[in-house]
Parts: sequence; C-alpha cells; structure tokens
Amino acid sequence: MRQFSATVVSNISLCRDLYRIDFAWDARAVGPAPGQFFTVRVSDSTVPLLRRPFAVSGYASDTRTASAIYQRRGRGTDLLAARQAGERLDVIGPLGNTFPPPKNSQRCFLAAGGIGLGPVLYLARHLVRDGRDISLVFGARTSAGVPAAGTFDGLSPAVCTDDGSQGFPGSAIDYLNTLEPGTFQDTVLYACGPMAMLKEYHAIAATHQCPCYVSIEQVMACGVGACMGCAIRVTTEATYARVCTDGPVFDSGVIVWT
Amino acid sequence: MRQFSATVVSNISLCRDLYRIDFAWDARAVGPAPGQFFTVRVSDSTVPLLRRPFAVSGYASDTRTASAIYQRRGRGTDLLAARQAGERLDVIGPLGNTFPPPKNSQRCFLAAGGIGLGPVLYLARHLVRDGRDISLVFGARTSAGVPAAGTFDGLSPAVCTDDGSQGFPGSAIDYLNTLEPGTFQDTVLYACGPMAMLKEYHAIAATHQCPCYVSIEQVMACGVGACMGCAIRVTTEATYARVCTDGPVFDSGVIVWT
Amino acid sequence: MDLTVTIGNGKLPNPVGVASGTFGYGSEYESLIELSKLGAIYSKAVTLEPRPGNDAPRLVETPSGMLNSIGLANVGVERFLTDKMPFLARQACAVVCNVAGSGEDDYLRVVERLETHPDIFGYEINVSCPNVKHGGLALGTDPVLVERLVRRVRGLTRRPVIVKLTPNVTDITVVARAAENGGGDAISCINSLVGMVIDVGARRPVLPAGCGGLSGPAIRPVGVALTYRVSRAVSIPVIGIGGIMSADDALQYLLAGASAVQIGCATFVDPSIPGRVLSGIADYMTREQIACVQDIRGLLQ
Amino acid sequence: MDLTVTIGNGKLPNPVGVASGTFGYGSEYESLIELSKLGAIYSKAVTLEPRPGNDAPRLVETPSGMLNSIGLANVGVERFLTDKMPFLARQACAVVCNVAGSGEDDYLRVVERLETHPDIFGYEINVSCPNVKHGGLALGTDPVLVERLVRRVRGLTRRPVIVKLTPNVTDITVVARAAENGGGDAISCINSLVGMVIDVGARRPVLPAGCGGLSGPAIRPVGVALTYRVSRAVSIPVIGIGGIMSADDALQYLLAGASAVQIGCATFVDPSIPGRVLSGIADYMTREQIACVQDIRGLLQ
Ligand SMILES: Cc1cc2nc3c(=O)[nH]c(=O)nc-3n(C[C@H](O)[C@H](O)[C@H](O)COP(=O)(O)OP(=O)(O)OC[C@H]3O[C@@H](n4cnc5c(N)ncnc54)[C@H](O)[C@@H]3O)c2cc1C
Ligand SMILES: Cc1cc2nc3c(=O)[nH]c(=O)nc-3n(C[C@H](O)[C@H](O)[C@H](O)COP(=O)(O)OP(=O)(O)OC[C@H]3O[C@@H](n4cnc5c(N)ncnc54)[C@H](O)[C@@H]3O)c2cc1C
Ligand SMILES: Cc1cc2nc3c(=O)[nH]c(=O)nc-3n(C[C@H](O)[C@H](O)[C@H](O)COP(=O)(O)O)c2cc1C
Ligand SMILES: Cc1cc2nc3c(=O)[nH]c(=O)nc-3n(C[C@H](O)[C@H](O)[C@H](O)COP(=O)(O)O)c2cc1C
Ligand code: FES
Ligand code: FES
Repeated sequence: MRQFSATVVSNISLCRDLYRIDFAWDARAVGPAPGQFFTVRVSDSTVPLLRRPFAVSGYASDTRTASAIYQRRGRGTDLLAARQAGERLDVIGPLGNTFPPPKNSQRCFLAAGGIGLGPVLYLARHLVRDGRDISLVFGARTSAGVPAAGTFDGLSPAVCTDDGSQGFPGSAIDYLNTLEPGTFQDTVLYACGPMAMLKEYHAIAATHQCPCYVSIEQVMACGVGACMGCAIRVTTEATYARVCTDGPVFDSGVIVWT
Repeated sequence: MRQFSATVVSNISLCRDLYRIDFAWDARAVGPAPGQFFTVRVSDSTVPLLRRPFAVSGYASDTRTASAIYQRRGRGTDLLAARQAGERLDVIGPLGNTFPPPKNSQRCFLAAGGIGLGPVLYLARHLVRDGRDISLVFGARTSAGVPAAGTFDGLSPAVCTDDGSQGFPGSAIDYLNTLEPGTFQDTVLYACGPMAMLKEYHAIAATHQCPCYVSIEQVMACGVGACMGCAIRVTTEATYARVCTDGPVFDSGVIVWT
Repeated sequence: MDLTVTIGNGKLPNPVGVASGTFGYGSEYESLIELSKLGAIYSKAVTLEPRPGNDAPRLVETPSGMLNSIGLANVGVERFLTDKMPFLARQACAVVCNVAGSGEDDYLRVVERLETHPDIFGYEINVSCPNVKHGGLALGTDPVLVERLVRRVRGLTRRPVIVKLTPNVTDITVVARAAENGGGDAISCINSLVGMVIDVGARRPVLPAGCGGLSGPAIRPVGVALTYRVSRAVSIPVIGIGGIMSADDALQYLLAGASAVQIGCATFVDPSIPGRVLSGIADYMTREQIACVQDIRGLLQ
Repeated sequence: MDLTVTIGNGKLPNPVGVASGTFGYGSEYESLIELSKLGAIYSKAVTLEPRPGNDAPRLVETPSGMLNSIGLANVGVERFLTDKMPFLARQACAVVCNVAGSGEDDYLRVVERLETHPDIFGYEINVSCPNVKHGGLALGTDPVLVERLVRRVRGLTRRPVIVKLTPNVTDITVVARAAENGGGDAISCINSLVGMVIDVGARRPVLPAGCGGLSGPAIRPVGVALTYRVSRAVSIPVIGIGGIMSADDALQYLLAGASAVQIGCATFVDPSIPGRVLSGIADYMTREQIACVQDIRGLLQ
C-alpha cells in the first residue's frame, strides 16, 4: 500500500443514486486487485475527519486508471462528488485482501446490491477475461439505483428492483430463489451489498453447499489494521476479525451472522 | 436587522489580497448605512463554526445590492471567496452602529488600512454625495494590497505602501505626518484598520484636538449583543463595550488604547 | 401532541430552550427569532453586583466548537430587575434566571431579590463558576456544598430550582444526586468543558484568563454521555445541553434521558436553529406516532 | 538543533510519538511512514491475557472527532513478546509499551514479563481503563490507587515509567502529583474523554458498549488546558496528547508545558502528519532560533 496524491480523470453520475470516479493510480503502488479498496481524505477540514473507504470497481493497468462506484450518502461522499477532473485526491491503497479465485471447474455466481456493485463488477470483468463462465445479478431499490447498461460493459446482469420499476421485480435474493436448484451445483458465490443481503446469500450457499465469499463493510478509522476499529464477529478463535486487513472479503462461513 | 438568504451578484478579486462580493440585500431589511456590518454563515459544516462579520463597503439602494471588500485570511474567507454568482449566502444584517455625520463646517479626513477599506469607502461615497469635502488615504503593506483605481470610483485616495511599491512610501500614518498641521483644523477623522494604526490616529487626533471615530474589529460570536464576547475596554463606567452593538464605530477617546 | 415539560410545580410549553449566556436578556434576538416559540429563555448569569467581565479577547474558535471567557459579565440583579425583566416579562415563554455567585450567600441574596418579581418561572443555579473559597475549583465539584446550597435556595422559593452541573468532575452522578437531595427540581447537563488555545505566534494563551469554557458540536458526545448517566442516577428531570445544532441532535439527548434541551452557541451560528429543532422534534413525534414528548425518554433500547 | 527528550534514565530522539491504540504494533504503518523518524511508538495497550475487545461497531465519527470503543483488544503480553516485539525491536525509534489491566496485579505481571525483553524503552501505564474493584470508574480517578500502582511498578523496573492520565476527573493535578510521588518519570496527558452518540433512527447508542472514548481535534482545547495545569503541578516531563493535527497544534502543547507530544487519530486521517509535525517543529525552532526543543516550554508568557 502507498499514500499518494492522485489526479481525478473523471467523476460522473451513473444514475440518480450512483457516481463513478476515475483517477490515476500511483505508478509506485501495486495495482489494485478485485476485492481491494482504497481510502480517500475527502476534505482538509476536520469535518468529516476520517478517510472514507471505497472498493475498486475497475483498474486499467495500461493507463493505470482506477475507478470506484459510489453513492452520495453524507458529507464525505458529497465532497467526493464535487471533485472535478484534474483535481487532486489523497488516496491510500491498495488495501485489504482479494476475492479468492474459483476452482478450475467451478462456475461463478456474482451478486451485488446497491453500492456493492463496484467490487463485484471488477471481479466479474476479471473472471470473464480469464475465460470463466459467470452469472451476474444486480439488485437495487428502484430504477434510480440502476446505472446505464454501458456501466456493465459487455456483461449482462440480471437486474432486479425491489419496487419492480426495472428488470426482475423483487430483490436479488428473490431472483435467486426463482432459479433451479441445479444452478448452484459446482458453483462459487461472490457477493457484496448490505449485511442483511449477505446473510441471505450465506444461507443460500449453505443450502446448496457451495462456497460463498462476501465483501463486508464496516466503519473504519485507519484502514490498515492498526486501530482494531473495524472488527466483525467471526467463528474462529480470535472472536473478531478486522475488515480492513483480514477482509474485506470473507468466507461467509466464518462470519457470525446476527 | 434580519436574517436572510441573499443571492450573490458577483464575487471578484480586486488585487492579490482583496476581494469584493456583491449580493442582493433583503427587501424587508433596512438598508445598511456606512459603518454597519453583516455576518455570514460561510459553511453548513461545523468548521468554521461561527459566522464571519464583514463591513458593508457600498450599498445601491435602487438595486438593493450591498457589497463588502474582504481579504482571504483563513478557512472562512476561503469559503467566501469560492461562492459564485447566483449562489446563496446566509446573511444577518444590518448590524452595529454607523459613523456619526460631521458637523456642518467640518472637513472629513478618512483613513483606511488593509481590510479597513470597505467601511471607509462606503462612508467616503456617502459624504461626497452629501457634498462634503473629504480627503481619503489608504495604506497597504505592498502594491498587492492595493485594488485597481476603479474600486475607488471617482474618489482619488492617497495610496501608501509600507514597502514603497506603490504611491507614498510608508504607512498612512507616516503620510499624515507629512501634512501641514493646518490640515486638521476643523476636521473630523474617520478611520478603520488594524488596532495599532487606529491607536496612532487617535494620538494624531488628540494632538490636533479634532474628533476621531474609529471602526473596531473584534472576534464575534453572536454579532447582536447577546454573548458579551466582543468586548473591548472603554473609559466609561461600564468598563467594556460590545463592538457588535455599542460599535463597531467608537469615538477614539472612549477606547482604552493598550 | 403534548410538548410540555413539567419541572417542579411549573410547566414549560415545549422542551426547547435557549441556554444561559448565549441569548443575552432575550431582547437582543427579538428581531431574529419568534421568542414566543421558545420553551424557555435561560438568562445570562445574574450576580448580586454588576460584573464587567474578563479582559478581551473573550472568544476563540476551536474545531467544531468555541472557547469563551466572558467572566459572568452581567448587569447585576438590581438592573436585571429594572432594565431587563420588563422586556422578558412581556414574552410568552418561560423566563428562567441563571444565578451565579462567588459564595453561597451571593446566590441566596440574588434569589431573594428575584423572588420579588412575579414573572420569573424559576432559577437555574449555575454551580460551575470558580469558587474562591473552594480553591478556585467550581463549587459544583463538591457534592456537599451543592446539596447545602440547593437546600438553602429551596428554602427561599417554591418556584422550580434547576441545578446546572459542570462536566469537569470525576463522577457527575454524585453531584446530580446531591442536587436532588437538596431539593432541586431538575438538572441542567452540561455547562462548558475546560479548554485552552495558545497563540503560537504570540506565545501566550489567546484568552487573557488562560482557560475558557469549551462549547459547541465538539462537546456534544460528552453532553449526551453525561445526560445518559445523570438521568439514570436521579428521578428529577434532566435538561440536556451541549452542541445541539439540529432536531436529530436534540433527539439524541431526549433518547439519552433528557426531558428538555437547551440550545447554546448554535443560536450564534444560525438563529433559526432553536425553532427548527422544535419543529423537527414535532415532526419526529408525528412520524413515529409519539403523543407525548416525555415518552421519548423511554424509547432507548 | 537538540530535539531529544529525557524521560527518567532514557532519551527519546525527538518529541513526536504516535499514541497508543492508534498505531497498532508499528508494522501496520511500515509501508506508509518512515518509522525511524518517530520519537517513539507507544504500543496498543498490552494486557496479561489476550482480549478480543468489544462488540461492533467500535467507531463513530463526531464533529471534528471520533468515539472509539475498542475495549483493549490486544494479543496479550505473551504473544506481544513473541509476535510483535521482534518487529518493533528492529526499529530505530523508542518502543514504549502501553500497559493496562483490570486490577493492580495485572499491571505488575505484565511489566514483569516485559522486563525480560531488552529492547523496550519504557512503560506507559494506562490508568484510564474502567476498574471493576473501583466501581467501574477508572483506577486513574483515585490518586491513592495511582500512587500505589506506580510505586509498585517503579519497584519492578529501572526503565522510564510514564503514567497516562484520564481527563475525566475533577482535578487532574492531584492524580498527576500522585503519579510523581509514586516515582513516575513522566505524565501522558490526556487519554480520551467520555462520550456517547445515539442512533436516533435505531433508538440506541451507536456503540454497543454505550459510551466510548472521544478523541481528535474536538478535544484539543481540553488537552492543552490540562497539559498546562499538569505541567505546573509536577516537575517531571509531561507528554501532551489530544487532537494534534499539525506542527502548530503540537507547539501549543509544547508552549503549554509539554516536553513531548503524541499523535493519535490524526495518523488515521493522514499518515504523513507525524512526520510533518516533527519537521514543522524543527522549522519553527530554526525560524525562532531555539536551539533546544525543551526550551519551548519556557517561552509562554
Ligand atoms: C471496505 C469498504 C468498501 C466500500 N466500498 C464502497 C463503494 O464501493 N461504494 C460506496 O458507495 N461505498 C462504499 N463503502 C461505504 C463508504 O465508505 C461510505 O458510504 C462512506 O464512507 C460514507 O461517507 P459519508 O461521509 O458520505 O456518509 P456518512 O454521513 O458519514 O455516513 C453514511 C453511512 O456510511 C457509513 N460510514 C461512514 N464513515 C465510514 C467509514 N469511515 N468507513 C466505513 N463506513 C462509513 C456510516 O456507517 C453511515 O451509515 C465502502 C466501505 C468499506 C468499509
Ligand atoms: C465588525 C467587523 C467588520 C469586519 N469587516 C471586515 C471587512 O470589511 N473585510 C474583511 O476582510 N474583514 C473584515 N472583518 C474581519 C473578518 O471578520 C475576518 O477576517 C474573518 O472573520 C476571518 O475569517 P477566516 O475564517 O477567513 O479566518 P480565521 O482563520 O478564522 O482567522 C483569521 C483572523 O480573523 C479573525 N477572526 C476570526 N473569526 C472572527 C470572527 N468571528 N469575528 C471577527 N474576527 C474574526 C481572527 O482573530 C484571526 O486573526 C471584520 C470584522 C469585524 C468584527
Ligand atoms: C458565550 C457563552 C456564555 C455563557 N455564559 C453562561 C452563563 O452565564 N451561565 C451558564 O450557566 N452557562 C453559560 N454558558 C454555557 C451555556 O449555557 C451552555 O451550557 C454551553 O455553551 C454548552 O452548550 P452549547 O454547546 O450548545 O453552547 C455560556 C456559553 C457561552 C458560549
Ligand atoms: C482507536 C483508539 C484506540 C485507543 N487505544 C488506546 C489504548 O489502548 N491505550 C491508551 O492508553 N490509549 C488509547 N487510545 C487513546 C489515544 O492514545 C489518545 O490518548 C487519544 O486518542 C487522544 O489523542 P488524539 O486526539 O490525538 O487521538 C486510543 C485511541 C483511539 C482513537
Ligand atoms: S480500520 Fe483500523 S483496524 Fe481496520
Ligand atoms: S458578538 Fe456577541 S455581544 Fe458582540
């Protein structure tokens, strides 16, 4: 990991709720892999104080351009959305672990909800480039949370909306439950989204006895494993794991789901 | 006084160190008079927390446009300088007292240092409109602190710079000391600028036994007389006066100069 | 919707008041705020004699807060009654007099004088002022002194007696219980924290007095924590204070156990805040179907 | 230019350290910070047994600050020695072990074990942890307990013993003097303030533990004020802590009376801050022609 001052390449709105920022990744830093994240100091004021973490949603190693898909949720992401091309961004990355690759024969089922889109999209592109057979499902509350088709470049996700305003009417979980049980044979599940959704994926995976990797969010202070602030409960002897360094990707079987 | 949401008409740089902001004064508020000030909430964040006070540097009663001349000094004025035409400004005004008018026969000598320019300029225009005979002196550290001649519209101040880079070489006080003593006969002095400068004007006025009114700055919290925070030492029985409501204009003889 | 707050034998029309020292004597904000919408105006501290206050500067901004060193600058109880009360008495909202002094007798004599005025709702006893006899520490750091003072004030009045605590103590619940035992009708929680800012260029504290009182959003987590503790230690109402800028902030205090709140330096920042806090609380009650503002206290899980 | 700081029989290379709990065991920041430039690394609290820490979430941001409720999560003294010390021992900077426990014996046994390692500079005794025997209040609120604990630690080691005080007390100078009387070599001032944030939507405190520790720029005025007081009450060095984000902030502490400083959550915000604070202090000394960092203390008017 490195701390660097990155130049913003572009920062655009993808749909009402989502934005994408592209910036130049530092040449001396390792390129980010699917599952990894970075933190940004969004303001030089003391409000907001803490850096904000975002998952990498794509990385072009030729141009060294990294991107993230984010939602405006509060002051930090408001300030991020105000950054314009050419401006600077104080970035630390790459942080965290990566999605484990599927076994040779395994098919990959990828599921993203809301702001979980970024890391799942990056993983999807990565797997497709490796010639893997993937299925992608993306769930949002309403069509306002669904970016234009171009965002998925070439991938064709099953889009679900809770209010039925676009694609499958219902959650991504509801959608999965409509699929034939055979779908999950020799399959590995990858998911990122709200905790409640991840818990359901874990349950589905357990039912079908397929491995399931989830990318978790937790409020962070340091992002590098030093403060013990981003703990989540795990089933191992350690009791707690740090999302920033032991994760953000975990085998769903290790998490204590509450 | 009223609190209102004003539209910024323009916000421009006058020289390296000074800016001028023009904004629409609320129709239901009394128009500001020379000497008065207003406060602005520069951010909806809690940093900076307190409103920032600025003297009115001009007011066009026909268009109800008020202006202030300000210096970028810290975060508050940085944020003010970033406001663009059409944006909103949370204003409370008019606040404080006004410069007392000169007696009939009196000539007026007006002196401004640095950010003291605004209120003095407004007073000068006001007096000229009333057909008064005025002299105006403006002192800055260097030519970077001297706005273009157009700022003084029609008035021709004696410009002084400490480093001699423009106009009279030396402070405005040095300049005054080059004038013939007769200059101050039947004259009233009006001054705004750093405390050290005001103290010297007071001394000059005392020597020449002419009245002297100074506009004082003090850190403020409420700006309306409620918090007792903006106190300055005075010679009256009250011991302290509030700059925001008893001032900002004081007879220099009332101030305890330290 | 019932927004009233009962304190002793009195009733405040709503839970949102403006804190002592931040609202002068009311008239200063008359043209900016509808005073009749306020639950209560807590006056600037009233002392026996007029006090000029501390040397300038008296204020300095800090990250998300401010330090003040006003030094109880006030007109004294006599001029308060003659010059300030007539305006306050005309207002629809409750007027609570914040009372301060350097010794016990000062407090008592001020209350005695204020008892002569018919339009005072009650007293807020400010035990946070540095006390000479008590080694410069605030009287409010000693539960024995607090209990005795409150008991003696209690003996002078049937009006609500509110005791305003300092947060600068090891265990605020001990002092809160002392105030309750002395006969106090409510606790105001909290006054400002001790703080200092040094002007590095000038090599001296910005405030000539050295330390000042820290208030504003920076201290809100401290105020909420101490309100939570105090409201569990006493059975009289608690009035939450410290860094409230919005209805959500006020609701944190009410959920923590407060029966009412006071807005302090937020009024400086935006005089519309007290009004918006009240309407925001009312909106919350509508949305969450809460009939009585006093029920919010019981909702914390 | 002399940047060294003498503490007991030890000497720190410069006055800028990184605070306990905000820098893990050093290795976490290895790729972001030149550790050799640090005056000292104060380790995460070390306890006798490993501790898993508190339930999640453990953090919440506040205006210009943050609350934490980590709960002394740490690997315990044995694994600290085997897993963490080898890395720390390789670093050029001083390693100070922050020691915590639920009772006096815990502290002593941790220090005894740490004495076996040759590369520890000294100990920072964290008396701010809630103490079961002491009614849940921190041991550090009782000067008698503090003096006894420090005296017993003193008996175990010739290394520098630093006592880290809690600000949540009525009179911090009393506790500071107790630490000095017990044989402490320095005072760390301050640990975090008590605070709480309530999630209004969920109607419960954000932190499952209820209260947490407030740190960051919001508390800087409190840290400076207490450093000013403590450094006038004791003759041992004081290490100023709380909200330092820049060289100017650190200079406030040094002018207030501190001999050294620690950077806490500012490192989270920008890992380059400790380095920039040190170079900023050096620049100030050059500009103001101050030869010895220890002389800054005497410059306050
Ligand atoms: C590993 C990781 C990857 C993430 N990836 C993405 C992503 O790709 N796209 C995206 O939109 N969001 C992502 N997030 C969440 C993102 O960090 C928060 O939305 C953002 O910090 C909110 O900041 P704010 O100031 O706008 O909102 P706030 O008003 O501060 O808070 C809004 C919400 O964000 C959460 N939050 C606030 N601060 C933090 C913090 N320091 N760390 C984590 N969560 C916080 C709060 O719990 C709150 O519920 C990720 C979080 C983590 C931990
Ligand atoms: C009655 C009055 C009229 C003024 N008129 C003008 C004017 O016409 N043009 C102009 O440029 N400036 C004027 N000022 C000064 C102006 O208010 C400050 O420059 C401004 O507040 C600085 O804010 P900042 O955040 O940029 O700087 P900061 O970094 O906060 O501070 C820079 C300096 O400004 C002073 N200052 C900070 N906050 C306040 C406050 N709330 N009130 C007063 N001073 C403060 C500080 O003492 C400090 O020395 C006036 C001040 C007063 C009291
Ligand atoms: C300028 C100023 C003056 C104050 N004067 C008094 C006072 O006279 N008596 C008192 O009890 N509290 C006084 N306080 C404390 C406030 O009433 C309040 O307890 C404190 O500011 C915390 O609330 P806040 O964070 O909302 O400002 C004063 C506060 C400020 C900022
Ligand atoms: C996440 C976190 C964990 C902490 N853990 C400890 C600890 O284990 N021992 C200790 O003495 N102080 C601990 N502290 C307190 C800091 O060392 C420091 O005293 C406090 O944060 C104030 O400094 P700051 O405002 O610069 O952060 C911790 C602080 C934070 C933010
Ligand atoms: S955020 Fe600090 S350990 Fe994960
Ligand atoms: S700023 Fe409050 S009284 Fe002047």
